[in-house]
Amino acid sequence: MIKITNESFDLETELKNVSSDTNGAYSFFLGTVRSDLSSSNKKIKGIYLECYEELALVQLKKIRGKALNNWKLNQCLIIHRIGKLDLGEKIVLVITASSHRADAIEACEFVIDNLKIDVAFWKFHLFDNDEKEIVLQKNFDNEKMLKWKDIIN
Amino acid sequence: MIKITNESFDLETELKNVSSDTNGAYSFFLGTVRSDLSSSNKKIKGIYLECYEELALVQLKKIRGKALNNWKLNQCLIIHRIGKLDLGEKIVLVITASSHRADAIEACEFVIDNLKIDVAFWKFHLFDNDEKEIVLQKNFDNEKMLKWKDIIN
Amino acid sequence: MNITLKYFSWIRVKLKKSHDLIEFNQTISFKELKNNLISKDAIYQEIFEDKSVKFFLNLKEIDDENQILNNGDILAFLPPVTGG
Amino acid sequence: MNITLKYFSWIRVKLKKSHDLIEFNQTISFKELKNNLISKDAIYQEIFEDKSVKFFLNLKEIDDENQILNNGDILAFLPPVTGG
Repeated sequence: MIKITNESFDLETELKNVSSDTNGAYSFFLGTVRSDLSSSNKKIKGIYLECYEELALVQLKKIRGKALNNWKLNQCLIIHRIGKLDLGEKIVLVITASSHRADAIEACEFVIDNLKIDVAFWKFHLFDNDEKEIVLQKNFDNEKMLKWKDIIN
Repeated sequence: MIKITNESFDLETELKNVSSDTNGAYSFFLGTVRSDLSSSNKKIKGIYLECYEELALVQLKKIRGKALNNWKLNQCLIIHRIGKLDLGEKIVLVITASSHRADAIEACEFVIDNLKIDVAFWKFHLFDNDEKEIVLQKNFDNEKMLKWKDIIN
Repeated sequence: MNITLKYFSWIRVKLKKSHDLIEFNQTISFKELKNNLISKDAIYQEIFEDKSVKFFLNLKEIDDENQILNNGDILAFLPPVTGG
Repeated sequence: MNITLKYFSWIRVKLKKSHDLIEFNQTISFKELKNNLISKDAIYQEIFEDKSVKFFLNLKEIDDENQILNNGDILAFLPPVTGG
């Protein structure tokens, strides 16, 4: 299940979407809007998320497929918000469900690592006076993805 | 926050307990009752969780302390159910919250790995005729814990 | 033939538009389109020189500059992504 | 002096009780308690011979058999745990 949406989501509802008593382990990654500083040390008041939806859906499907192929998962759910988000709001949710925890945990980390560098979303910091600042990609995210190179088919 | 309880828990409520806009990343591990087979291949109808509560609380505090010491976490929540649980019911929840995802994800995995081998809970499989079967510790859980030996102080 | 250009992130901000519909009298390659755009507006020079920008033709990344564009194609300009 | 024994998991099931309160006229060591229990009931032989069983005195694991037990102490018998 993949969703790109303007609206927030509820963890219990999303858990129900992947629930089954064949699952014993669920790993969740939840990303939220952190009270961050701009490049010029100004406090942000929220973020704006731009998306090339048609492409992002294809890219998310591909990542989900890799997760399902490389780990023993019963379910893999990915939700990503777009548009304007306030501080503390939910941005992204990944849930992986498996019989055993090792698969669920590792696959969930893979999905969020891959999403960070390969899916057509762009973040902007928002400031009080309707000012925007483009958020730059972090080297860390590219480096973190390298760890999966030998694991993923 | 550590809780050992007879009652189920709600993911949104527990998220609120650790929410702050200094967090950008939350990692959850949720364990549930899997429709398992007994040692004699009989389908279980639920589980019973026994606990030495006074000791388990001390042990959980210790694990939580290690997580907070070894990773940059803002929060670490652990909830564990006790008593009789039906198929599909929630057993355990770990939430770690951090500014960045790497810390949250790794610490969450550490907590559940450590909990599995070092906290005074015991599982029993339940069958239709009030029969019980003791669940044995898995070698896998002890082996998985080894990976943290060089990481944790 | 018509080709839609879609701009994202700093490219959209810099060009002050999210898309363009451009017309050509004949089929052209990605490389020819690139040179055509650069000749019309110097901003494109910066975009095409930035090695971190990726180009997706009908949702597939372009890996050959000589790829031919067809009527109705959608070409997207993608700076490094920052979702999640 | 009184010592409380707490039994868990298969030990509780095997002994058919979750705890015992035992009385001694004088201080004893863990080792002496062990021998005393084994002499009263052969089931304890099995328990003490099982290397996977851990013994916690007042919530701390016993690492020395000669440890002295005191009045009011709580000694818990813990098979390998299986929570989570």
